[in-house]
Amino acid sequence: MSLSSAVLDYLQAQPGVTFKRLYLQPPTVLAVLRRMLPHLAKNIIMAMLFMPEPFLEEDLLTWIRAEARPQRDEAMTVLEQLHILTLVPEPPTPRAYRLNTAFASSLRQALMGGGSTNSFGVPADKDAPGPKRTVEELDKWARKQWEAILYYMVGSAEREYSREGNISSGTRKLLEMGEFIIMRGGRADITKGGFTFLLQEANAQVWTLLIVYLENSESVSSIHTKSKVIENQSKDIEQLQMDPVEMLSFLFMLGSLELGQDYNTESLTKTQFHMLEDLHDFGIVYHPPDARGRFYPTRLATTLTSSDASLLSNPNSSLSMNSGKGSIILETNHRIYTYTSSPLQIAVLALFANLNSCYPNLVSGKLTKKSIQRAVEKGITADQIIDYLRTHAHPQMLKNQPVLPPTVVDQIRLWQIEGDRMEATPGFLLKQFVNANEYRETAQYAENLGVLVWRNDREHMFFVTRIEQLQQYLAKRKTQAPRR
Amino acid sequence: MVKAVKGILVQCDESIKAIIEKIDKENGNTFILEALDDENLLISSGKINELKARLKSVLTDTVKEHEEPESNSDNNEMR
Amino acid sequence: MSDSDNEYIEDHSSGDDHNLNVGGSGRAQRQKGSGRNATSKPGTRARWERALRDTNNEPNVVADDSRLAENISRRAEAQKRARIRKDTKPFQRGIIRHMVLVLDVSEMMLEKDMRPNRYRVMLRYLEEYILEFFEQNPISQITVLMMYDGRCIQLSELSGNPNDHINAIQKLRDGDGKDELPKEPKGSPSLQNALEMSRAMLYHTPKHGTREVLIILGALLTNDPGDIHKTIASCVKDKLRVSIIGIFARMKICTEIVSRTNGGDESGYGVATDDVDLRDLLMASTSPPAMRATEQEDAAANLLVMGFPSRTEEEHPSLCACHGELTRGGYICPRCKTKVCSLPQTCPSCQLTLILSTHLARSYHHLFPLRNWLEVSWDRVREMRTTQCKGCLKKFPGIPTEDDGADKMDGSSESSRYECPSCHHHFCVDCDVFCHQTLYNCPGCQSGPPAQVPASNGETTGDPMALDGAS
Amino acid sequence: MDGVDATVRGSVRTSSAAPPSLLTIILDTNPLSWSHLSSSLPLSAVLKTLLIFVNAHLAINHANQVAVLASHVDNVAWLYPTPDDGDASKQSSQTNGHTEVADEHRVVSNKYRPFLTIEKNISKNLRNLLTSDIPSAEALKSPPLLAGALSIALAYANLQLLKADPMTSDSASTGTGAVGAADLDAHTSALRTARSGHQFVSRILIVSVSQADLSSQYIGLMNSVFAAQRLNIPLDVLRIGERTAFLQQASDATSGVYLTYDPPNSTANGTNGAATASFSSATAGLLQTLMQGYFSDVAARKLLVMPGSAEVDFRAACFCHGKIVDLGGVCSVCLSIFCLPLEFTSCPTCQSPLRVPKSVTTKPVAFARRKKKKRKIGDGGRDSAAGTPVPN
Repeated sequence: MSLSSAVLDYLQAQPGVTFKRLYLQPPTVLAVLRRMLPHLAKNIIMAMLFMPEPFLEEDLLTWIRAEARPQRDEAMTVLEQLHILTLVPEPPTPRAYRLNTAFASSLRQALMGGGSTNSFGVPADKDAPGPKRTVEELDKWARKQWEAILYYMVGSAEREYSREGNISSGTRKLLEMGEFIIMRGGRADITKGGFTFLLQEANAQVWTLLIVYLENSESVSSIHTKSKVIENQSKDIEQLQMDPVEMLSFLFMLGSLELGQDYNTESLTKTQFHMLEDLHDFGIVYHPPDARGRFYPTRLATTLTSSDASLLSNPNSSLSMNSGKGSIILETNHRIYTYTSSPLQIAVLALFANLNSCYPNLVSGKLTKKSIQRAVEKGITADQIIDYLRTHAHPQMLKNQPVLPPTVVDQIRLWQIEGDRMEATPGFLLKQFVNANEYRETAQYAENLGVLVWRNDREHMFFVTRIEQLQQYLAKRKTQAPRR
Repeated sequence: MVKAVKGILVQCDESIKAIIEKIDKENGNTFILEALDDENLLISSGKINELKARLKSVLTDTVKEHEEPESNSDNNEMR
Repeated sequence: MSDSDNEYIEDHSSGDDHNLNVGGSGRAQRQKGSGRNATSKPGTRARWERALRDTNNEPNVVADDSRLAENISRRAEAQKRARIRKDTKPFQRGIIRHMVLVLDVSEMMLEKDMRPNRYRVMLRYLEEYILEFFEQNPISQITVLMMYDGRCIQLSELSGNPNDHINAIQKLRDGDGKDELPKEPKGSPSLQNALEMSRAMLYHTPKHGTREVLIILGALLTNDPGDIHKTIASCVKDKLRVSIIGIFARMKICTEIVSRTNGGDESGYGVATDDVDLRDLLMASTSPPAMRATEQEDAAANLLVMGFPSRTEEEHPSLCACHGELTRGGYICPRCKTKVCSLPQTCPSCQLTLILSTHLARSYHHLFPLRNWLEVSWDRVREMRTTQCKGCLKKFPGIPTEDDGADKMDGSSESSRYECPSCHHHFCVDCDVFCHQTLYNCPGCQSGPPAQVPASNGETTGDPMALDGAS
Repeated sequence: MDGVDATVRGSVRTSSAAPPSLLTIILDTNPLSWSHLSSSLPLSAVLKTLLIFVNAHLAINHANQVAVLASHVDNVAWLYPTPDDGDASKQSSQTNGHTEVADEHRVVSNKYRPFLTIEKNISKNLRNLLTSDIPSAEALKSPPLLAGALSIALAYANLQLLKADPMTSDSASTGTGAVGAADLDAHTSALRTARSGHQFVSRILIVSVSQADLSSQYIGLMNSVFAAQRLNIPLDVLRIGERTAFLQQASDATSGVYLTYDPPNSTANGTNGAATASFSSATAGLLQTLMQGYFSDVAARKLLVMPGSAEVDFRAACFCHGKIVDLGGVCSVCLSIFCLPLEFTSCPTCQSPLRVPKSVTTKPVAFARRKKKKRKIGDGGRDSAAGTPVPN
């Protein structure tokens, strides 16, 4: 979940104009549809896509079952936040929903074909010079580059794995800016965010890094060029303004490209061409040094817009970054066995487990109170550990329901909260409601949104994690109130 | 008019709440914005880490934990 | 309708007594189809002995590692197929069944050799059994009795509604709040009482249906008030067919009951050695039993008149004739236009049996079973040149360049292909299992003419189906 | 310490992560039926619409899959995925595909590649199918091989289901004795699919146009329906033209969607939105029907009110004439359904002599009087020849 919500958060923070421009590109629309929307929202969009008239709110409400109210609210909220759906509240006619026109026409274009936007990438000429790269080569490249980044981060925690030098200074700066590492006296130290990052799935990691990249696009570009200046001796890139819309469109386009096919760089804008270098460093694309006019998307790129479920169910499509993905066996006696020889995965495991023996293809260890609390002190949460164990569970473990032994899961949580006798949730307290009705309905709305943490019905106050939608809701309430 | 207060909701049991209140009192009432009920407090946003650290030190001082041998008594101790 | 469904070509030499496997361990044939040919005296060998023999006779050959994976997958295939290899001769079967289910609720059921104990295990499987029974026999009826403390007590009335029986069993398990039902098994069972009561229950059932008794017996004794042999004789007279599922050991009297009420056939007496076995034995009895020649004469086919009502919806609620409740929709009896709210049932007004045609259709696969598919040799593959499964398009392994003399494994095909004897299409093992256990259709027979041996020159046109021979 | 809650550990993913889903489309390709429709709704337009529908299905989830089957006049053909032609032609098609890609350089850059591949495959295979053999006029009148197409579609769906479920595929490879084998039991397979419902879902859409009645395939069809029910696969039916009782029963039994679509005359009102201007109104209507009525998969259907009417025609076909009956005789041995009055003395299916209740064959006066009373309850004037089947 963390990944799509990361992208979602980023997108939601964008102004409406950005959306308008983003939605002009069919691949972007396709990616947004596929990656960021709840299942119900996808169905709503498809039902409305070829509807000649706006969808009456009343019809929409009858179409969705009453029991599915929470899902409906979730879907509608996301759709409105991404500016895909707008309510048309013309007073004489009944209220109706309308799809964003740019979104709709791009999606129709994506489904039906046509147009001449070259938005799905222009394949390079077959006769272009230079050797072709096979899928295996690309996989190798992607893995090498990406693991270098991970090694760098793990290495900063565990000295013996330290392998600096493999990654470019731009990437290093980026990691620092994303607060995954902190430079202390020339030494990189991994942060809490860094641990979170490490324990994510590969696809989530890529997105997390890319979001940081997008957020810091201006500064990144300058940093990167500074490091490049020496090599390229070109000054004009320095003035380049990275346009986030173009960057996003490019990323989404990468997600719709075909693995093993080389694409022409001619149709790319300046920003996008420039991004190619950075993405090359991450291992997301391969830009052959001997053929600058072409690039290959790697598996990291082509799976950008696939969801976690698909990666799980289709092992061929996912690039298993840690060569021993799906190799952990956890027993009820807290012993842990992992079939792996990857130093990276061993290093990650060592973050929270007490490893005691290592064989050519197997490490074994134990989760102990000490090891877990050590991890907690570093800023790793119990949930992250549990998630990591679950996503990397051995196929034999997947047969169990639940996958991990519940006793161990509970114990990990207990160990975490042991030192920590309180639970802190940042957010907002809402109080002083005008009347009981207002309180009740607003609280109900917050609960449906899933932001409600605590409520006190007697005192008429409640606590929420996020407030933006509630503000809108309250504002809407106020305008509607006189009419009622 | 509805009022929204930005802060951090702290959910804990009553004994911990008492300790937090004590810490708050000793530090010039800078932590707690509002005591919501017996198990919930609203803490001002920037103070949570400091509060956690102080709470921990109070707890380690007061609660004597019984040492366990690391090897084979992993989960019995906590229950 | 295609030929594999309704025609049967006699291809066994063993003749008509084919399904009556005489001998002790009863359902060995069903359990281990492969063991049937191998053992010299199939039934008499006890299960544990057989297992011992199997391990002893296994020659200690140093395996070629390269073929290990292949052998494992071959073995998996054989295991899958072992479960479907049942007789596909279309016997006349008793589709309309009247079944008395007798449970042992004696103190022997408290034995803990199954976890948590035999009684709980039995109750757990029974719910599943009842659902499956009505799934397979939608127009049949069940009543549940229990043998408790020497007595025989009725738990549910003879009815065709699975929920009645499941509720009764749940009550038995959880208690009904009152003290009418025992909480724990107690005393000893009485087979005589159970048989007498079953006889009474089935006395009024029509002749065209079967009269069956299924006893689950955990105890190794029966505590009877009178001469059980007399009861057996009257059961035979009333044409009851008794099957018994014992737990862990056989009893002479049970063999006698089963054998006499089933015309000398003892295969209805099965003994479960563990809980999986118990479940298998229970589930085996959900298939309708084959009719015997003698019964057939008596139970000449009756023509039953049935109504196939359509579902309607009304704007205003009206009373249904069956429960007297207000409903907005229901089924209208085609003869008298009475509205009922669920099917199947008898029209409360004109007594017509109302049923969905789909209920009848559920039983068709018992009557028109799908013939077993044959293992395909490499020679046959060279002839047909099939490359993928007709059903699911799974790729078959290619033809080996030379005969590598792979070990033959009983029950699986060396080429991983299975051929339907009617349409000659080739299928993978998953489709084989699926078609015989769930679908009961042959996708090949249903979808066009049978496969032909492709033209020998090997030139194919652009037609993608050409090699499948379907065009 | 009460932060640990048993409910937390069960929830692996949030609800928004929908399971991958397989959409199988069975297209009735009887040329005769389509030629009747050619003025209002030609096959090519329907195909185009279906392709958009397929693309939309693929668009919403990276892992979604599609299979398309044609139930043709005398065979069932795969439209997608394309079956192998054996080694020689497979190679040629591969190289073929490559050159084509190079040729259609410009098209490729404007269309998502997976969409393009599927579209090409489907139209190529359909073209091959329609041009390869011209069936006889008699064959054209025969019903489409729906039972066969359904059987194949279910076999395919079953395989995908097995693939998606790590538990079964694993137990198959290790083969762990009795317990593993017990898992493969038919009943547990049904339970298993119910349980693994959140991992992979599947549905089948039947686009039916032919008028010919399906009663000759009754058993095959019904077996397929029950198999679909067990696998938890809804059978959606889009009927173009008149209603058919069996398809409606099929979709009702599997809780699928059954809708009839009547193509409006091509001269009808021009309600086309701007987007669908290139379509005739018939296709636009069809597209909207597909997108709203049939788009949701099993996961989404739990949240939506699906279209369909509660009125279902449950009448059966008699085995003797293929007539649709609502009141019929049933052989107690083989459950064959016959229309009344009966024309034979022994069951034509199982050859057992049929003992017909007297009330069916003759009209006893005494019974008739009693009947009269009952008629007051019903609406009266119906055929009173059929008597009550009194058991014993």
